[in-house]
Amino acid sequence: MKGWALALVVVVAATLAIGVQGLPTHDAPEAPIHDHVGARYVERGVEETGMRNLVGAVLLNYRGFDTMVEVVVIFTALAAVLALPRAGSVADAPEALPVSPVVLFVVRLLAPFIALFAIALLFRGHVSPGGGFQAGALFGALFVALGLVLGRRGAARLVPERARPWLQAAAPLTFAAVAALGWALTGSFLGFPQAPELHAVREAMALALEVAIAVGGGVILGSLFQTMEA
Amino acid sequence: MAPFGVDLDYVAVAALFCIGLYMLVAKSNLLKKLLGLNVMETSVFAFIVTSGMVEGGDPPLLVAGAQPPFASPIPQAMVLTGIVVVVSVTAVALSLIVQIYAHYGTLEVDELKERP
Amino acid sequence: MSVAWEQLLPWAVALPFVGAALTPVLAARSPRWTGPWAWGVVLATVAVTVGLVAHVAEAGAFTYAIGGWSGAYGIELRFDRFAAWVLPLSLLFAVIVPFSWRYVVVSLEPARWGAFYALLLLVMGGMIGFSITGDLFNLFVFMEVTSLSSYALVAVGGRGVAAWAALKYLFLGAVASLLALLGTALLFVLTGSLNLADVAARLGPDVARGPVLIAFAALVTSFLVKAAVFPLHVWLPDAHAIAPSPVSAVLSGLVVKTGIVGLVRVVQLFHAADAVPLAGFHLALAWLGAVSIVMGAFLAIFQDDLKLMLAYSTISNVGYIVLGFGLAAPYAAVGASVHVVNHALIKTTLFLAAGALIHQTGFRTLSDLRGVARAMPQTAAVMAIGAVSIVGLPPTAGFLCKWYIALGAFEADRAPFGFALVFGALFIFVYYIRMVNALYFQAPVHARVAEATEVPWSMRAPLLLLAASCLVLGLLGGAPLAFVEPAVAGVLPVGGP
Amino acid sequence: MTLALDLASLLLLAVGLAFVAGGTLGLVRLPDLFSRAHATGKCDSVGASAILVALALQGGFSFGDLKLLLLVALVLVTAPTAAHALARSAYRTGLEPWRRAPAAGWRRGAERRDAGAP
Amino acid sequence: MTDVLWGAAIVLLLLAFVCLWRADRGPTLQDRILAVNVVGTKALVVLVLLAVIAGHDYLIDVAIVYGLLNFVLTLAATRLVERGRILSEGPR
Amino acid sequence: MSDLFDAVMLALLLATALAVARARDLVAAVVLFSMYGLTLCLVWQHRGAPDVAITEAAVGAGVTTVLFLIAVARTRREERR
Amino acid sequence: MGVVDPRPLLAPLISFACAGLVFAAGRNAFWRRFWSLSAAAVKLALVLSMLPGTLRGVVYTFDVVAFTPGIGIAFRADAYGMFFALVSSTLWTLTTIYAIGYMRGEPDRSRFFGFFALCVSTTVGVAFAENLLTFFLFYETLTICTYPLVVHAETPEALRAGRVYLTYTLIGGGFVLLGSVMAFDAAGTLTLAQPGILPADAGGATLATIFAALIVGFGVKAAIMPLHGWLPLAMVAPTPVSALLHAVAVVKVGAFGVTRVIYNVFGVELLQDLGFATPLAWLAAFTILAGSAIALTQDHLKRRLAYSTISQLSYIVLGAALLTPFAATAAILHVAHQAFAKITMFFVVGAIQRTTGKTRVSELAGIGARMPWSMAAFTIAALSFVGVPLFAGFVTKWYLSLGALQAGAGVFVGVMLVSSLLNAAYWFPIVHLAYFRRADGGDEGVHEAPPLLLVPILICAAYVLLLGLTTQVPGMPFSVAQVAVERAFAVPAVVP
Repeated sequence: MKGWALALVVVVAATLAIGVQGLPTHDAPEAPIHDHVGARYVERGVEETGMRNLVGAVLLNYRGFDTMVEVVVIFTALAAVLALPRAGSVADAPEALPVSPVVLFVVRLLAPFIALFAIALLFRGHVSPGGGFQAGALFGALFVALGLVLGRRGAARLVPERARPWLQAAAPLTFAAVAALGWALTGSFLGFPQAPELHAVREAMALALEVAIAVGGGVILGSLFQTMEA
Repeated sequence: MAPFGVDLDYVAVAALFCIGLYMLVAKSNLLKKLLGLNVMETSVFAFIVTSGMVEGGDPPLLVAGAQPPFASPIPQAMVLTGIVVVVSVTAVALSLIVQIYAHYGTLEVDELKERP
Repeated sequence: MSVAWEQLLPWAVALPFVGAALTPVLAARSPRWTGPWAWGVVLATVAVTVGLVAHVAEAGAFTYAIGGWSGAYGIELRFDRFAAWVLPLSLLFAVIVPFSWRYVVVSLEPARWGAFYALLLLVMGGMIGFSITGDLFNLFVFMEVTSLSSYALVAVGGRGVAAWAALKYLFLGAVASLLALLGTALLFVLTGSLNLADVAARLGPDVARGPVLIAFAALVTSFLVKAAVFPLHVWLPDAHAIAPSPVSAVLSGLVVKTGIVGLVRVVQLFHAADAVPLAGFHLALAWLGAVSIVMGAFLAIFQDDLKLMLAYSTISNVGYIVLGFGLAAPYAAVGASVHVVNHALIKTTLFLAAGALIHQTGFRTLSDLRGVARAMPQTAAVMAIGAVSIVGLPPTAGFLCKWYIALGAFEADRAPFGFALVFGALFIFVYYIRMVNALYFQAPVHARVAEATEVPWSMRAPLLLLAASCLVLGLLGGAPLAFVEPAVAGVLPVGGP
Repeated sequence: MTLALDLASLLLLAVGLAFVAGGTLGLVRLPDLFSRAHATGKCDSVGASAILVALALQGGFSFGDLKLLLLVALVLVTAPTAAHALARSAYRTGLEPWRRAPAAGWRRGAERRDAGAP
Repeated sequence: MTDVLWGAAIVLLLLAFVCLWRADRGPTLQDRILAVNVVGTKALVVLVLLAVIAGHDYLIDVAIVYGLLNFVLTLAATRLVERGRILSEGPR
Repeated sequence: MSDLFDAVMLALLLATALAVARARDLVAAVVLFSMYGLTLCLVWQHRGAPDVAITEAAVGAGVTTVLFLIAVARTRREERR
Repeated sequence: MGVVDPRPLLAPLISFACAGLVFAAGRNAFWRRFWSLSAAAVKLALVLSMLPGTLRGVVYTFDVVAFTPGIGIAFRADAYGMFFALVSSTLWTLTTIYAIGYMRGEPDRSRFFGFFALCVSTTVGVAFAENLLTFFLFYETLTICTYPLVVHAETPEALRAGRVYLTYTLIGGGFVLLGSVMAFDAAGTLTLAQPGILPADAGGATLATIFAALIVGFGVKAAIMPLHGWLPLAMVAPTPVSALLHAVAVVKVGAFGVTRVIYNVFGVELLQDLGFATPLAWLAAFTILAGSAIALTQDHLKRRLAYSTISQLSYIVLGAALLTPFAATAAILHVAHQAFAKITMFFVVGAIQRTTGKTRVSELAGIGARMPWSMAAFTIAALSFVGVPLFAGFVTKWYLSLGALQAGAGVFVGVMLVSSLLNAAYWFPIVHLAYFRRADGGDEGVHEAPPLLLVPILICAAYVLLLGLTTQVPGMPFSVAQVAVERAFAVPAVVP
């Protein structure tokens, strides 16, 4: 088996090495990456989308459809994990080793800070790096940290049982709502209004998406940890 | 950065791709294979972001003090989406692996092939 | 009124996704209504696609800029006659979902109903999105949605064994998607844009040859794996045989076709850009198709498990489609495009019928299912009609496509492929006759088979509807053929490679 | 005034690097986990904070300094805790701390380690 | 001045190599986790160095996230090694 | 100087990837993978992509590693020693 | 001139619908019989209603659907199509009556009658096919519908016969598909309306392949040696099935196909230049003689009939292959003559088997006394086959010989004579045994065939006589053949 693998890797390496020869170096400003679509986003990005963080602008505005499908992908992952049969409850090892008090104290100290920082990342997403996914992932990490402290059932209580399916579906639903709103306002699906007087609406729509992605992503990640661990 | 005719970054990316591929194909443990898959996928993302980078350029954030040339925002948006895709696929793969272990009691491919 | 339909294009994708997102919410509240809810969402999507297809039939291919950013500056959806396959796709879902109600109630715990139907809707949405998008990266992401939900759907039924088959499918599928992403990235580096039309326009002769070839090879290999063409088909048999029957119908009939749609999009892209020697590629594709036909049929002959046999025959029928496109002749392309749809119809009929038989008798292999026709006449009749149509005998849907592909073979004066195609079909006939003989003309071995009762109406109605459409499409197959004709010019270099 | 600040930050930077190097050396050379955790926990947190403070002293931007100080606090809290948690879990799961063999004289680290230290 | 910072960053990376050696060789699991944690703090400092060199102070957020994650990961890994489960049963 | 830094960083990345490949024991592989993920965050930062760096750290390394750890907990129990 | 008229489409369509209703009738005997009979009657009525028009030279066409330019499903009731439809619909009515009597008490009758009706409706479809695609569509449907009838008994040898039957016919189908596809590629159209659509400059090799593919494809069903293997095996099916399918429907569709290829796909002039027809003629001649010779050796009654069919069919192929007007007339006529004579014999054999259980020639001693009417019909049919004047068979052999002379190939007249002698050699012993030998006891309870079986036998025998005598009377099959020859083959009218 090992021989085959090496042979395959060598072949792939060779093709990549030969193939890569003609690639235009990325540094040159006139390289196609920088002068075509990228250049336009850089020049007119801020005024067209109202976001200084161009990556956020591309993610939500120019290529918003990608992110909508992206959010559906992560929802699919959750639906997939939930659809699979339960793999039998794992015998719980005895609680011989409680979490050390020092760790408990530090985690309790840090937990609010993580939450706060995640929210900061979220709301400053259009000015500095950050945004929906990152905040969602931080909420996931927070869930794990709290899991150490509050225990599995404790952490589960963070997300109320009845609201859980709604929260899990928050991101795709919000996207559809914002898309419908955009359609109503600008006549095209997921269209953000350009008119100066509607800038506030545009910010609100973008923020709604960011929050939805963060909350949706965070809850989905939490549920994933929960389902996998159970 | 092309000391000997070929971008060092692209060579590193190709090397990473090959390491990941080797792990996916050669390792007999399913978890190791999955790690290999993740390494492969991140290597492609490395290629995408590197292709959008400008030597010494600022990140695409037009705040005060940022001056051109900027790194292109599109590859970064692609990679952001890609990373989330990779995580989703890994989550599903891991839950499948847990199922397989619960049924077969092993994660080694050769042992799996013997059992029905 | 016609303008309104154009606006609905993104909703053809958004509807199933929103429906899928809401399914778990509904399932938590009242599990019993999850099935009908999923069906409702599917029917709504059918309505939208009907409007879209009517519009494209009347006004030809049209594009829709998402968010108002047209051309390469945003994501553009493109609905051409080839993408019109989303209508039969949704119609088939409208038949498969009610069929799976019974299966879900019997074999899944209520907690998982919501997730199962959500996955079905996601697969549908993913495929529709995949077929109508005009953006390379968007293509990749939609393919991920489709594949991810397919991996899970394979593993929903069984225990560890199904998970192992699903994992094999996942590994190969993930590598294929990665190759597609690599191809997209290379094309992006070379042209600076992700829009299919724009990339084709900018892939001029001055672009470096090496990376273009690698991008082309990566994209083509990726879609060949997804379409399960012969050398890259290893993941398909186990996955489709172990999956529950409604899921195997979806996988074998529809998900495999996304690979073909992807292949066509790539050929369209590189054909417009003529940056790659397409002649050699078309011949190679034709050879691949021919080999798939023979090997798929050959492997199927030795299978006793009913669903495994049907899975192998999928490989062989995909071979037909790939051969059709490989011949690069207008008639062959028309035949192949229509065969995409009617193999989906036929394979769904066969898998659902097989599912009904297995569901009632509990046996999976042909030797156990002997003589089931007496106990379940209608399901066996559907099975027989399915068998006849997959071999491509006249009164059924399969015949006309094979006729056109054979014609294409001679039109592109590649006679040997014509012969291979016609007598390849006879290969397929061997194992389908074995099936019909087993069901009809052999005495039942097990008591449970002899006294099996007919399936309830929620399963029988879809079966009879499918069998009828197999026959009707055969006789009045004109509509799809005539519909696809103008689109073919765009797909392939007209008049030979 | 700026010269003094630059000199101070350079000095701090060097001190910080020295501490970090010391921690790494400890990680490599020390015989068992507990001593390593002990070394890195201390040296790294001090070294890292020193470097961070050095950077804060650099140019005059103020808002960034706040973040840097926040980061220093973060490092000072997390690094030792991590080391503690690791050492505790190792001890509680039965890892024997290394003891010097009473009679044996000083031997080069490698032989002693192979001789039986975990 | 930036050359000094680059130098510091490179030194830190080389130290990280050494830690990687320990992570690879480390007899016990906890050694590996420790080595990874140590590399984490070094990388955090390098991140800050890069931020200072580039001159944008929003880049420090990356370092903060990095620090938090590194800590949580180390705790989770320790928990797993210790008790075979990550999310504990909770206080009695 | 920045090119040298780039070279060393990439070398570290490759070395970590090799370490993950070489790792005999599963938890070690997963832990090393988390180090690989975090080093990658460094790479993104140097490439002028802070957004991606944060995501890679949080999602790529954070979530993926925890998922792997949970999976290891559920399967290779005796791998703990 | 073409008249657009839905009747050519309605004929097959209605009988398909009735076949569906027969299936739906299920266990209910009355409805099953009612729908079978009504299907036959409706079809016969429709075909007859078009007869006067055809005699005046009117051609009824109806285009159902056109897929892409030049390819589609369309119907065209020209004279030759009408002739064949007439024969098959009359016989279908008679056989249904016979089958109702014969199948009393057999299991799975609804399946039997359903597929029975399906098969015969496809023969009408074949008769009225306007182009090769429609022709091929019904040609293959026929294969599928006959398979369940062949394996009706569900015994192991029935299954084996079914498998052999399917292998032959589907491979044949494959060849027809290839031939028609290549023909379209060369000609650009598939229509069977003109006397020959293939361009002469289409390259010798392609034309040869097309000819070979189509002739082999149709030859399988026309049971030309060496493609005849399946026919004797298929005798295992119940007698009405063997009677209708293997004496009339299935084999005639093959022969009909061969003639369509020769006269409408290639055309007489092209074939004369290319010279492909002569080898076919020799092959047909060989089949005639070999078929008759093997028939001599067969003791099993049904096998003897099978081999006799194989040789008789080649008369039609020979007639077509000679490419002369007389031979063409003979070929068309023989479709009817052979059908009526052979079906009479099958009915009689069925009746004998049903009443006395005897299936071997040697056991037929003294049967004439017991079943006088049946044996009389059998004798009439035998005389017709031998070619005794005043009987149908003679007319065919007479025109065939004239055609052979016209084509300057006298040797085939010799073949006619030898085959007549051979026919006599294997039919007359049966007649002799039946009438001039005492039954050596053991068959007291035997009596004449029940009315349901006897009536169709007598009607067929009467037809055989009628065909023989009324060559000149207008409105009879002979005149339809005349029109067919003039219209379909654009050959100067034949003055007898």
